[in-house]
Amino acid sequence: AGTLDEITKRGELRVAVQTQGPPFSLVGAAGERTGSSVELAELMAKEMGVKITFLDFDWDGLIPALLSGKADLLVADMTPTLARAMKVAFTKPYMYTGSTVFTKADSKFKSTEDCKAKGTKIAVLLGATGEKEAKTAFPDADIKSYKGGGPLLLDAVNNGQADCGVNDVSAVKGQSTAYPAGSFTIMPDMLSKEPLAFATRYDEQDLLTWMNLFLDQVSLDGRLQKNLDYWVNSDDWKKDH
Amino acid sequence: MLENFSFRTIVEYLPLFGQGLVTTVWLSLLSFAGALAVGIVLSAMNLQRGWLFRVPAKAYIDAVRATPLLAQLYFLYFGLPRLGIILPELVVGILALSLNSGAYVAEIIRAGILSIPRGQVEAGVASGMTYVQRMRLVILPQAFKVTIPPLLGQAIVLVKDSALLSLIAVAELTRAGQLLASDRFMPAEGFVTIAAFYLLLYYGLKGLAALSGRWLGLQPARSSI
Amino acid sequence: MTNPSKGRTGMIEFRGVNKWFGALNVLKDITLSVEPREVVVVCGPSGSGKSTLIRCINGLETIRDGDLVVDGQRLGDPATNMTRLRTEIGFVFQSFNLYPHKTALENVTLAPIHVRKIPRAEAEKAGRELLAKVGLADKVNAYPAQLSGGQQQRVAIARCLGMRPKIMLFDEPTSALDPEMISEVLDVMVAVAEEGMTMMVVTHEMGFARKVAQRVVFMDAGAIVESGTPDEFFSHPKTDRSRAFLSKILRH
Amino acid sequence: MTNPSKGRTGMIEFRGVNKWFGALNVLKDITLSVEPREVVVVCGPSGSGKSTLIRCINGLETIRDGDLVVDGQRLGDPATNMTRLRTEIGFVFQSFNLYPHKTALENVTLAPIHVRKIPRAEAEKAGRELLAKVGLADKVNAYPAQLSGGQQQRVAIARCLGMRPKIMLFDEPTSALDPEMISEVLDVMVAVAEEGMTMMVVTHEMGFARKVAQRVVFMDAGAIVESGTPDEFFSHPKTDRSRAFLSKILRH
Amino acid sequence: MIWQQLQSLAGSYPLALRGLGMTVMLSLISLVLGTLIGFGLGILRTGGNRLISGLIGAWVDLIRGTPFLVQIFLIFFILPELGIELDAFTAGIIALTNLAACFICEIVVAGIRSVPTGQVEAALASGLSRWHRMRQVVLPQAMRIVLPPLVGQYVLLIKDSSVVSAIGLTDLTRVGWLVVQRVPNGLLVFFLVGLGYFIVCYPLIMLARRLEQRMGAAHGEVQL
Ligand SMILES: Nc1ncnc2c1ncn2[C@@H]1O[C@H](COP(=O)(O)OP(=O)(O)OP(=O)(O)O)[C@@H](O)[C@H]1O
Ligand SMILES: Nc1ncnc2c1ncn2[C@@H]1O[C@H](COP(=O)(O)OP(=O)(O)OP(=O)(O)O)[C@@H](O)[C@H]1O
Ligand SMILES: [Mg+2]
Ligand SMILES: [Mg+2]
Repeated sequence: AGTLDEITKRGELRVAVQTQGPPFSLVGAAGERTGSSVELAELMAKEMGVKITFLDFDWDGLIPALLSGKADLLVADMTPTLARAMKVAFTKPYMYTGSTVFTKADSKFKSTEDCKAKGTKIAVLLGATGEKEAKTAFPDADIKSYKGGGPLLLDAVNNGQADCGVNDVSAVKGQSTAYPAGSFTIMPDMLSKEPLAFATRYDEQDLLTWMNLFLDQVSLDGRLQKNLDYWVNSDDWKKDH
Repeated sequence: MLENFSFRTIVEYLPLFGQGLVTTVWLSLLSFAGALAVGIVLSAMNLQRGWLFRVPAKAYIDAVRATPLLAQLYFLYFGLPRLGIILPELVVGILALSLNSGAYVAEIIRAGILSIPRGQVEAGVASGMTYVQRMRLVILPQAFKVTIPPLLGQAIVLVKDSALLSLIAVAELTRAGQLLASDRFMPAEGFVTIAAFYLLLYYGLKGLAALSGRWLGLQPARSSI
Repeated sequence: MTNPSKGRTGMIEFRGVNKWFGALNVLKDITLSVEPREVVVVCGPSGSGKSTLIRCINGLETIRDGDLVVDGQRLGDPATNMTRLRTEIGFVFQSFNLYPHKTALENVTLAPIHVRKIPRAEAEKAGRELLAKVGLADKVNAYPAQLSGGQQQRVAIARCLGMRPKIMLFDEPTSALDPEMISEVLDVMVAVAEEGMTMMVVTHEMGFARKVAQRVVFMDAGAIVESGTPDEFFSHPKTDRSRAFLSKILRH
Repeated sequence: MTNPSKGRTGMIEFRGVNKWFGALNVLKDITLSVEPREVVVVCGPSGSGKSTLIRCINGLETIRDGDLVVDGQRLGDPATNMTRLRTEIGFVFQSFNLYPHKTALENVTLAPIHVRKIPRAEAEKAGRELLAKVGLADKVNAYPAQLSGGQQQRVAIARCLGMRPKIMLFDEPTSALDPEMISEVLDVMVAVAEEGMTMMVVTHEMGFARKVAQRVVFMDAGAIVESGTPDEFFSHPKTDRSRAFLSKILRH
Repeated sequence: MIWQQLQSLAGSYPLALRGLGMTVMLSLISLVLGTLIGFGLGILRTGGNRLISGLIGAWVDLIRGTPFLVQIFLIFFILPELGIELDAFTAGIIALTNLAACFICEIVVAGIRSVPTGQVEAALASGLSRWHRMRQVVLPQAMRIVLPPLVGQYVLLIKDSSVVSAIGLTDLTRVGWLVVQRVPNGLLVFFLVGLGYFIVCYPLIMLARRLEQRMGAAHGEVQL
């Protein structure tokens, strides 16, 4: 019996999420779990006709949860690198984003070039692809890896503990809304263009096939675009959450 | 996760773990030195008769003991910049560990001093020593002996606590494991390796405690009842 | 070694001294004068206040009312420098209280070096002589834990003598000792007495009292009940309480 | 109270017993027999092995070679139930070792209730009687810390008697006591001896030895050097070592 | 801005309460179980059996010497590979109980060893069995030494319980992490988290100090 049979029998889709912050995965004011990825996962469960259970881990627990079979799939704003794909099976990308540089609005670092100066303190997220990219893009800089999610990067830059931050552009945009408008300068140029994808195990080929089909379907019928427009490409979600 | 356990990858990451280990060791050493300094000052304040020094010292010790190191770390890390003090992460980390462990060290020192028999104090008094002389010549040398083992116990705690500094971007031992977990998605390899290194440090410190006990001529514990 | 003091008054003068522990009146209206070079033995039942009495003399306990004048200085008087005064008074404890982290010699020289500010070399020379005097020339570098009880107590006596005190106080110096070690300590005490030291000794060793004491003081329930020469006291105790006490300690 | 045992052999029989602490031979070839109802006093200098000797009898120390037979049972024999045997042997310690968290009565009844399985009410009745016998009828509910040393040691003796032992061992029962309290404890011990208990007593109280002991055993450096009636031993000690020892403890 | 953040924080109080509840629940259950097991281990460890005592010693060392995070991972993620499937709460309880038991074992051992030899000998001499020696004589006296550090250890364990958030339990610390996503003010959020722990832990610290003073007074603590 395949994973899909199991899910049907169980009547429950178990999804591991990491609550990295808006817009992909967050906990709303009333404690409700929501975000772009979260809603997509909910949509998946609806299409499967089962109920959904979110397993909320921090970064340390996310991969073990998937690998140990505690979760069927993993929904986070995760970049499918080739190294990672040696261990888990990624779906096809459902959106493209990329890392960007941001600074405090009144900072003396005005452009990505400025940040290449020797000794610039650059905040990145531990384990995120931005960490790797910052290392290549700013070889002379002082890279600082933080744990605990994108908002803490903004906080570090805002407090002056770092000169610039490097993170996924959608995350930066989504998360900077918690600050007064114009607190940060987000550089227009991207360090990289990266896909985002969901992950599952290689022994769950049936589920992987189904998820890929799901992504095809929702992009064809516009539901994916609607989700992204609401969460990623605008601030609309702020009104409701 | 275990069936594909990859020793090869661990070996590949070993230099990184090595660096992390070195960082953990020296930042623990510095923090412990700091903790001793903080602890000595606090216990001196705590042993005063007057409330002026004793009360603040007690309050500080209680506050530190009753709250998690994580909260203390962030309190310093996010709080200091609001006062316009921007320090490198490592410094903040060492400061946080020193201030945290210092409270526990203070309690250990106080207990050590109070464990010295009353007769020792009286012998000092009777031969006309001043308070400072008594402390320096009679009480502290003896208290030192009894505090060494619990102090090394606190050092073990401190080494493990230093893992928390990975949160504020200090590249110590734990972080090396996390890197392995996130780059290669090999959490088992990452964390088991970390555990092995911490265990190594633990046995090192424990051995030191046993040795110091023997050097200082402390009685080995009775083995059975 | 001694330094007989200023004329008229006694070396130690209790005048109507009272002391309380909470509600307990442990010293009741004590009046007692000890002359220079006099040896006074204090005895009495347990809890009668003997230790408290001699601990007041060097200020290990403080008194509530009455006067206590030691070597011409009134205790409790702001003009009296207690730390100074204590250097003139040696105190030997029942439980020795040697510093366990110091050798015999270091125990003896610690206070002379740090309190009397005597140069180390000189203090050590004097210390060795004192240890030889109490029969421990070969134990100079031994730690207290390596010494028998009797040896420890002799080091403790040497430690006091090292300060060249005018007065020596002993609080049951032999009662924590094995019987065969008692005499070696008493012998040293007899020698110190014979050199003319002013001494107050709490003890039940009646042989010692007969041999060197000029006076025996019997205490009960915080008061001095009887006081006299050893002969008088042992042969003709005047009160029922002292008779009862003597019968108990001399019977076995 | 006693229960004279099986015929020929002594109640306690040491035959060629040796004991080592590491390289130290603390008991050297000890041969000694104690008859039922006999009272034996053991004396000797500190460190001579007196405590070790009597601690072997109830198995607080184990012996390396030789035979030790107590009440007909050979120690170290797998057939011997040590816990059972110990209930037949009372042991009184120098430092009393009362249970500080139990009252005098609870100290006395603990073992009878839990070991002898005597009903609580009955054990308490017997306990009160025993405490009355040692003169502490009014201290039944006092905790050890509220009792003087002499009182504590009397409770400790009552605690042993509560088990109705065949043998009582005493390890310097009075040497941690103030002088005036010694006689109250010795009086109780004399009473126990006079009821016909088999006793081995390590003590330096020579008055007690003269009064109740049938035999005095003198130990030195782990060996029994001399053994005889009290009169013989005190008046005509045979060896130099015993003479030297007696002169020290009897002098003061 | 602070005002706006405070408002936003106020909205999260049900989440915070749930987190606090989780922390208290986890701690309470595992401390009770850990105390029982810890006493058992401590008693066995001081017993005569060298093998058992050695095994317990090695286990305690292993647990004390490795990060708690790793222990919790092994229990939650690796045990399933041996066929032992646990939900996060149970796994958290097991991991914390084990940790508590190991630390408490050490405290109990120290307490038992602090009881004067004479007490044990007195009990031996009157023929009390090992169980009665422990129950009636040794443990009641060891408690004086055990209690203050035991309560102190509780405080440390309550704080250690925050590590369970790694396996997906939403305890007080985890709530802090979640809230800081929306209200990116680390200082404020973790100050409040610290306050939450303080409310739970401070009474215990006071209790430990009171116990220590009571025991100290009984021993005649001195002024210098
Ligand atoms: N620090 C104290 N606090 C309260 N009471 C005390 C203190 N020290 C002594 N006492 C009490 O004061 C009384 C006298 O004590 P002290 O030690 O002077 O007697 P003592 O004659 O030396 O007895 P012993 O022969 O037992 O040494 C006793 O009742 C004792 O309990
Ligand atoms: N547990 C032990 N380990 C090593 N040596 C010991 C131990 N107990 C006693 N000894 C040594 O054995 C010797 C005999 O000791 P024991 O206590 O039997 O002497 P004792 O005659 O009772 O002396 P005391 O009069 O001082 O009580 C001493 O040299 C002592 O140091
Ligand atoms: Mg006294
Ligand atoms: Mg002995």
